[in-house]
Amino acid sequence: MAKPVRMNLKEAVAQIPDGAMLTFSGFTIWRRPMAAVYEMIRQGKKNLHLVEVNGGTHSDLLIGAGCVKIWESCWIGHELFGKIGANLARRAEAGEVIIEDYSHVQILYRMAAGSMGLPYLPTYASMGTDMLNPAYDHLKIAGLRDGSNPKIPKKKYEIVSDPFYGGELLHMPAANPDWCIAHVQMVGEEGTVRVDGQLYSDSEAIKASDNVIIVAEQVVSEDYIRREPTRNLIAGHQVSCIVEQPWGAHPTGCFGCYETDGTFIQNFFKSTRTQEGLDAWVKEWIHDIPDYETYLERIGITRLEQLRANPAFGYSTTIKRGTR
Amino acid sequence: MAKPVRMNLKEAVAQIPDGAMLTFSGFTIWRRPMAAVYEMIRQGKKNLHLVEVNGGTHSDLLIGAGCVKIWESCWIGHELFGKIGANLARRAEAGEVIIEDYSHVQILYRMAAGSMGLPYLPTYASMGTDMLNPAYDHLKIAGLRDGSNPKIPKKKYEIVSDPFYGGELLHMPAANPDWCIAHVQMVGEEGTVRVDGQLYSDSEAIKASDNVIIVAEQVVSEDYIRREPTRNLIAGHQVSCIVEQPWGAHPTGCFGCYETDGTFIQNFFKSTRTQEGLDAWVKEWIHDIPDYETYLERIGITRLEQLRANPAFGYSTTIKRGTR
Amino acid sequence: MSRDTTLAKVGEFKPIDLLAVAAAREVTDGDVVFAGTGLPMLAIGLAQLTTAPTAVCIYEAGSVDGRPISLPTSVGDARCIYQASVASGLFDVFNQLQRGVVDLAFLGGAEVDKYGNVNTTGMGKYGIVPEKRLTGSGGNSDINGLARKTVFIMVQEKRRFREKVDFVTSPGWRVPKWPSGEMVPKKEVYNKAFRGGPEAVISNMGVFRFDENGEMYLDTYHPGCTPQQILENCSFDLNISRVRGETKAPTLGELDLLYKTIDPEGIFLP
Amino acid sequence: MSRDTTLAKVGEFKPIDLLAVAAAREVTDGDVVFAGTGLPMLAIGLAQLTTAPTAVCIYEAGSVDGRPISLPTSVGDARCIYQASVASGLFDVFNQLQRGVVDLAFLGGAEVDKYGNVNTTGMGKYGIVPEKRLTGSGGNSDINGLARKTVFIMVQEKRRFREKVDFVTSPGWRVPKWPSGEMVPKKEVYNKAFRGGPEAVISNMGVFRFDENGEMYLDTYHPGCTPQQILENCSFDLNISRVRGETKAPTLGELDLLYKTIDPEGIFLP
Repeated sequence: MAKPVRMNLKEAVAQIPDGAMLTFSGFTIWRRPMAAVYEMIRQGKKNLHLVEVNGGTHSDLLIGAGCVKIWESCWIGHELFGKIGANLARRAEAGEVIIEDYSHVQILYRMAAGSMGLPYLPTYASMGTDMLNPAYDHLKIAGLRDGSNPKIPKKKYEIVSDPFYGGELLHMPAANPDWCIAHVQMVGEEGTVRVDGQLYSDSEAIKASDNVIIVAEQVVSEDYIRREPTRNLIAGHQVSCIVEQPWGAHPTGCFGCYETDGTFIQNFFKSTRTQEGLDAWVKEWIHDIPDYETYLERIGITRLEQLRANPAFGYSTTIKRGTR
Repeated sequence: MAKPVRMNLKEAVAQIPDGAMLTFSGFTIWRRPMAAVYEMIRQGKKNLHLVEVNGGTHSDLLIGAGCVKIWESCWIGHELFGKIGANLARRAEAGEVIIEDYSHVQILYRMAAGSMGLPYLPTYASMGTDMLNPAYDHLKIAGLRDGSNPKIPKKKYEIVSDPFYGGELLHMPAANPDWCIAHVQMVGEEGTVRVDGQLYSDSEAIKASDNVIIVAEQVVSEDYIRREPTRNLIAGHQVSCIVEQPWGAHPTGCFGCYETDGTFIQNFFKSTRTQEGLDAWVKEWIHDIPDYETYLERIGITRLEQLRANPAFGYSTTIKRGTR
Repeated sequence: MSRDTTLAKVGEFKPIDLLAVAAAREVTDGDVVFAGTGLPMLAIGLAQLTTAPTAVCIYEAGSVDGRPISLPTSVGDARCIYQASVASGLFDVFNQLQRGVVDLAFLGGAEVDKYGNVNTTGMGKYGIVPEKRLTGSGGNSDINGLARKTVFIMVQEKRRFREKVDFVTSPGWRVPKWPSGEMVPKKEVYNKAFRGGPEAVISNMGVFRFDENGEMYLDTYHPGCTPQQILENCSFDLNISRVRGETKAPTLGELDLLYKTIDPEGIFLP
Repeated sequence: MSRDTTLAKVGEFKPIDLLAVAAAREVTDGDVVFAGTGLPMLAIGLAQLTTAPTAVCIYEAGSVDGRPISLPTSVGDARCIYQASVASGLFDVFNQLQRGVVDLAFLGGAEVDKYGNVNTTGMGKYGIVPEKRLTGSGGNSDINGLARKTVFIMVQEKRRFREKVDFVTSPGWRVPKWPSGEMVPKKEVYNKAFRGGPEAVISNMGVFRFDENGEMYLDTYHPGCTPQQILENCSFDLNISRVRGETKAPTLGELDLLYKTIDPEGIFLP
């Protein structure tokens, strides 16, 4: 396998075809590949099939912008800055997006199985819940579990008996997304990936995916990143291409680099609860802007510096967060 | 769960009852809890049931000394310094130890399943081999798969069909050893464990076990070890007790601290191929010595300094290793 | 360190203060606690500063036993791993949960039924075109299923305390057994993985616990509330016969810790 | 960097040199290679220094794409992770193998049969009281089962090249299907996880490959050996009809690299 190719954001995103199954790095409003999401919307991607361990601002926006047909996950929202994923809610309630619901462990285990090269993983998680209600298997109801799409398993799950120690448990089928887009702090020029702070489910998402776009705050020399291989997560042969994009997770946060921009997310949440509001937001922040550099100029250095993490802690110590 | 207790080596080892199921840190001749193994022999442990991802000098010695009844694993030897585990071979060929054979992944997955709280894990590993020959299920032949020992599953494995994507694969039952003894570079005084270098299967072995003894080169303050939580492997609530024992893995190596003592292992291998030889070795190096401090004095500071790792590389740059 | 143990009077504390304090009191020292964003962070922080100094807090994004000096706004926050024992990820901490390491968890929900089944997925008709979509399960259902004890912190309204929730996101003491969906005791579904379940529901009006049959009863009512008022804000036939009296109010010392030490910036507290 | 491409003559190289060189020539540039202790380390090192500079080497103890400047004595060695991309552990690298990432692997064995089944477990009668115990499987069987191609490096003796090995440790092209144990094509057992199998066996006398039926044939004989000698050191009916000629000898440049750059201390080389 060749070493990963270095690209710019537009080139990297252009590789993703309409209808692709996608997953992402990060957790809710942390370390999401926002720059790539903006670019996907700019390029007008359609019918994307998201399978993600959890959702957040990135997926709510992508769904609002009409790029997504199927969302398989367990949660969406903006944490403190928006209590639900209002774009997903609106689109789902209008019958425009199909939701397949899992618990956190169930969808994590789908990705973990994929990352391990297994067809499924067993788990005890969330038995006795409506995520397992056969009447709520939406992909089946939509006729999508007929085997024609190799990325959609024929069954949502199985309940099986444990022949070794007794009892019952679940088998969750593997997910192997076509593409993972991961925003990370650092990548070597030959593709070695370093993630700092909590790892979320990045390892599983990246290893499960057939193609991987790494968007990094900084591209560094391989010699440098390889001085401490115990701190690295992913080797270059597991990466398809690398992109350098500073602040590329804004408005979500990036451990050690910058804070979540709560004000920005709150404004997004408030102004995009209607489709008209979302359309206006997308026009203002994506279509009226040629690229991410212009987006960052609009955010402005003053705000970005407020968000910048203090290296002693990995987070900003100057930003105002609460009401006092 | 209480924080782990700090003990000396004799106290820690004294907790392990005869007949216990045991596992260890490390890989073949690297980072094995040798000081604890010597102490187990000194205390005369009997009928131990070893379940280990792979064996090495530590288990060959423990088996030779008559402490072990069952060995479930996939490999034993001393790498370049002794091509087989001669003590296991002799004891097995005499009908004194029962071997249950797996492949590396099969036994790793048994431990991983245990670490994940699962009753089994699926895998494609080593299908179509004699490890799965029903006639070679030695624990069953010995009548030990009757369910009376909760640590021994009723079946060695299962072959199952994949209902999601087709084909067949294996289910390997979980292993949850009673005790794991792990030798590591560093532990905090409240039990946070840091492992440096290759991780081997330490995480799986520790998390699968019901009780964990951490023997560390150095005990450090929690404040210090918590400055970089991304470099730590195990939290204190997953540890039962901690022991400080510098050079405690000798003659096996310890990344960043010291080299494998190949000469010592080679001498062990050559002089213990007979039971008489092993008995004499154990008398000389264990029973005639009151403790590990005396053992280290006998090895001597000159030899230990040759083994000491150069911090730039994590291994010794002064030791003579080959024939040239 | 001695703190002011004087009980605050009605009017001297807000409902959210009592929620945090009552939740903190559910923690036993040494517990391994799974906590989510918001009130659970206040509760575990308060418990660690008072009666449970050796409790271990795990956040599902991968923070194990962190000791934040600045309150995280969510479990993915960079603040979570300050002085943590281990910073890992979901796979590690959920495997710890499944392995049986977790003693207690704090959770929330939009609706609860009398068996402690909780809905965080959607209100009204669920289906391929849902009536009203909420956030979804997250780790709520996994944690409620596999921790030894869980404590729910919820808003008390008639439409939220229901005979039957619109979607069983999180499994209580009687749960649907699939494929039939028959409601059976949780133990029959979880078998050897059964470890317990909802221990308490703490609302802005009272503290509820579960009897031998897994049915909710009123344990204590908060200062300023009455059992009758609680009945009026509950749409199932709530058992109030076992009520022990009034919920203990926050102490001035606890309020001081909450407002000055734990959330001085006013992130979750007003 | 130009190297001396003159072929060494018989007597100018040792059998082990040819083993290392022949194995190195099996590597395609860009391959992800799983290598074990000993000769495989020499082979991958030589390949990376000559025809496969971007090949990635994985050691099963957890080293991914290390660039050692001092030859490891085993895969657990501290030297393995010098300038590695990632230092992880068995669970990560074996999962990569199972995921289909590994193109090629170098393995060894005590016995081989004509389908490439290999024994590293025991000689003679296997059972609860074995006749002669060897090391056991290690990762050999996992890697042989799931890598796209594997290359075995073995000693050529009549008792080691056998009609039937005493214990099928590592699966060749025809393997036992359990529970019956019937010998079937590997693909019937592995199904969708089938990716390939033994590509070559390199002994101290020749290079062997496998035909359409998964049966071993002689591809080339080493300088100084004849097909007839090889037949005499093989206890099954070896196909020598497809032999292409003599194995290409090591070049002086390759020998120089092996002795001066890769193993200057004489760890595996004499």
